[in-house]
Amino acid sequence: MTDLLTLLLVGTGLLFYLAGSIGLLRLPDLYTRLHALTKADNLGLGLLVAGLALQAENPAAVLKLVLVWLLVLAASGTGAHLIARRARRGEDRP
Amino acid sequence: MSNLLAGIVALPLAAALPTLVWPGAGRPLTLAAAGLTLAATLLLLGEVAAAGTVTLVPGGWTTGLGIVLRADGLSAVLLAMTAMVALAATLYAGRYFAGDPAERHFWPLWLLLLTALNALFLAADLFNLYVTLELLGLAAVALATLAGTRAALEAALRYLLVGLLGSMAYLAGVALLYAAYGRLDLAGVAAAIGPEPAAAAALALMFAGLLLKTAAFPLHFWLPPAHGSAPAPVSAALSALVVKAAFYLLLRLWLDLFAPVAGAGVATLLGALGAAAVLWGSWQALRASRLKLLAAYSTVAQVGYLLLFFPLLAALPPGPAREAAFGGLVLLALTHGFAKAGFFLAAGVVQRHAGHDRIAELDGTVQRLPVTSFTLALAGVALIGLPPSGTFLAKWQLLSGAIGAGFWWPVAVVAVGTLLACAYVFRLLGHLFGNAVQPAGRRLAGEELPPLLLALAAAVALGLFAAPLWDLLAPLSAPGPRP
Amino acid sequence: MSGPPGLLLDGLLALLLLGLAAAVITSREPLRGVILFIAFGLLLALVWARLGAPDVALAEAAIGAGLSGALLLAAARDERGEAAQPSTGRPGTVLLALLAAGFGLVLAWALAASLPAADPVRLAGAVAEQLPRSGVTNPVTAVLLNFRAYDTLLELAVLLVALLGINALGAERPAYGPAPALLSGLAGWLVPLLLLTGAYLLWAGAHAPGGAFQAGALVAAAGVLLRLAGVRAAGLPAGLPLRLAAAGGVGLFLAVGLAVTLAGNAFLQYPADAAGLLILLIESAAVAAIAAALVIAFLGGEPERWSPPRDRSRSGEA
Amino acid sequence: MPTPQLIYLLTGCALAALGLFGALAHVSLLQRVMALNILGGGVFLLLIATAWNGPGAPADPVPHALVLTGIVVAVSATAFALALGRRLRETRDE
Repeated sequence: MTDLLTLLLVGTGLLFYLAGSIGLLRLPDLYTRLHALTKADNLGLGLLVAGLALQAENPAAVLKLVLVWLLVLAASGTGAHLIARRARRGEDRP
Repeated sequence: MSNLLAGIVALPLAAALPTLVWPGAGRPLTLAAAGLTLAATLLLLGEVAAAGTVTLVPGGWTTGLGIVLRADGLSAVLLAMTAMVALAATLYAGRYFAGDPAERHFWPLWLLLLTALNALFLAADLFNLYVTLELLGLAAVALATLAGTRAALEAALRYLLVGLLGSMAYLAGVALLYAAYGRLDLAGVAAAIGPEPAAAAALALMFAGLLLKTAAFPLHFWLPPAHGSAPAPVSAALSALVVKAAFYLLLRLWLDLFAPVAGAGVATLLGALGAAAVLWGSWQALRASRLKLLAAYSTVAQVGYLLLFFPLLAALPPGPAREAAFGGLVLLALTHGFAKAGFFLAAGVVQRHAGHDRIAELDGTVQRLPVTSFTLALAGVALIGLPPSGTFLAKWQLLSGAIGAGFWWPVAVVAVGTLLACAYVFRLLGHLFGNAVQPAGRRLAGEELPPLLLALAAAVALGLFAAPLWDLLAPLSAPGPRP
Repeated sequence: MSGPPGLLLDGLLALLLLGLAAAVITSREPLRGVILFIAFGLLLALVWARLGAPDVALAEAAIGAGLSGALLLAAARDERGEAAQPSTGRPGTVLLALLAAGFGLVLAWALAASLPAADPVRLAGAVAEQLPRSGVTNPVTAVLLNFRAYDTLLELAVLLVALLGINALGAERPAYGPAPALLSGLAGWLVPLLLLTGAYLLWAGAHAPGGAFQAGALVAAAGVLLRLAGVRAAGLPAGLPLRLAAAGGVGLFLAVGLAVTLAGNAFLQYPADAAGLLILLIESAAVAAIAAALVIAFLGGEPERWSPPRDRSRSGEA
Repeated sequence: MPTPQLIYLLTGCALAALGLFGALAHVSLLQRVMALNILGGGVFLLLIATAWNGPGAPADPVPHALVLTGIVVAVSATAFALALGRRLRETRDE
């Protein structure tokens, strides 16, 4: 049962990754690409982490997985913000 | 076990730290460290003369697991030469850098360069040798940048990249040897090595890397600009010591490690490169317009002479003839170390006095700088190989060995190279001792003595008192693993 | 994990590595090349983990990809606006390609001939045998800080030479402008976390993957982050403490190595019962030195704080 | 020889060759430095792949330690080369 749930969560997570990657390659401009990348990746990674947490041997491992996810959330959010900001400023300049 | 070996590495390394923490104390600390290092290397020379070889495994582990430090006659004499040249250059540098903002950077880097040289001459572990090569390469380049001119920085960058490439080729060879034989200590690998692909490939890669670092023709292109544009004491160390360290490693690996794989073909190839280097380097030195460039090209030629010994050694069976030739090779390396260091330091005096080092405009320098002009003449005698210099004895051994073994081409190369060396040295002396009157330049009292002592050592002392060298080196000339 | 799925992963990793390496080398745009290079380093870290080398994986991710990446990005930023020089099509390119291919083939030929017959134990047997006497239980730390400690001492000296060389080249880069609030905020809680993780890696190195170099790289990363967030000093102390920290890695190592000789031991031969403690002590000083060197490398020149004017006049140089 | 080892050994050889080519063929310092790092990565891969003894079995720790040392040496050289390049550019501009 747990295995099936893991499979489902990880599978869905991978789908989000796939969508994010396709978005990165196919979307027309920087902002929409960023949107695809960060949103899909954060959700995808969250699903992966949830799936793997079900397989963890002890609570400490679950905690580590969640920490990984939180760190990635903070870093990719900030990164995306900085990239977008930089790009905006670049546009403002004539 | 002798902790003296560790002490020889630890002394300059330990002194480097306070010179970087308290920059004002650089000069006295470095002088003290250089003097103590010389004392330690002389002590080691005595121990080696008595015991043959001295070893140490830091950490006290078994050979193989731990890193082996090992000194025999070859490493001991090179260490002693390094310490003497370093002490003279340190004395000189104290005056040279006085008041220069680069001074506070010079001392710690200089001591780290000496650390690297000592560590390299003592290392008997393939990977430890890689670390010492990198330490040496980075320290040498960092010192070369201290001149601060655009030409110096460009040459230093190329020197750095070439050095890194050479180290990487060497490291690739180490990886192959560890994969094949499962050891890193020289003796352990030497005991296991045979005429196999892994050994042959490692030989090719490591020799290619080291030839690049030795500036063997045609891989010498980086040397003249780097040595010619660095500050004088640094140029002296680069030409006299750093190039010699890479050559030492080449010789060490050829004798101790790769004897079963390195056939006559390898030795002939090295000899051919040497012959080309002698001719090309001497010719370029003759055409050089600047004094320091002349010295740098002369180094390319002198490395060529060292390489010329390889086919001779390969052809001679173990015995007195081979021992004589091997002693000649080491004597040539030592003499060139002293002579070239003296030459570069004297060139630095001339350059700072006149404000330039264009040979054609140095007419009559002797009237303003009699001691330094004499020093350049003495060092020139040693570079040409006139008696009683050590080079004379060394070339004599090379020639008599070559004639005895029926090798005629090295004889021809030595003859032409010596004529060319005469030409470039006397061309320089013709200008220095000319009749024109030089304008009075900067006073440089105290800077003239260290180069004079170095040149005297090369041109007189080494030629007259070299006999014990052969006793010290005799057991080493035979190829094969060492205990 | 072995068998077909494992092999698929290995093959994919290998192809990606090669593709990225080729892209880095052929890239015409500096910034693009650097980003690809960072990706290359991260993949290489995965390969190390896959080959059972977690210590190396950590170091590669933190140093090889992370800090090298930061250094290269800063350098690419300096170079912005310069015309990319054409790299291929120069005379001799074919010759160089042949030389490089020959190099690769020689390596492959030598390994193919030697590995099947080689004893796969190599030095691992000796390490396993002496591990209980090393003072630590992580064999990689035992090799680095005990069996081959002399290598590590000289390696710290290499790092010191790089630092001194960088200092000698000139002053640090101009500082970055004020950072967006979000980045400062992130730095505010990420820096303590990095320091904490660094301390953990230092401690854990004795028995698990980790150690001084990984820890030092994380502490340096905290410094880099501070600098990016607009903190000019990048967390470095000023004056004497900074110089002491830079020299302390080699200094303490050397002091311990020499002190044990007074008891009649060989250089760096720690007394068996104190080995663990001494290694931790040496590693702690090394962390500070590594972090200082790497942060200064990121600044790209001598930091203003290296010798503040007050300090400089005292040491007697005008 | 186990297949993963074979794959990674071959990759190491190829990376070393690619790195050597890049280091020699390029004029730009940045790319030369990266190429030298790739060359180093290839050599490190040979060492680590040699040390591998199959999944689950403990690997030979000595090459791991050597590569750790190598990584630190590489970053030292990279940092110094880049600083030298920066100084050289400043001298050109003057």
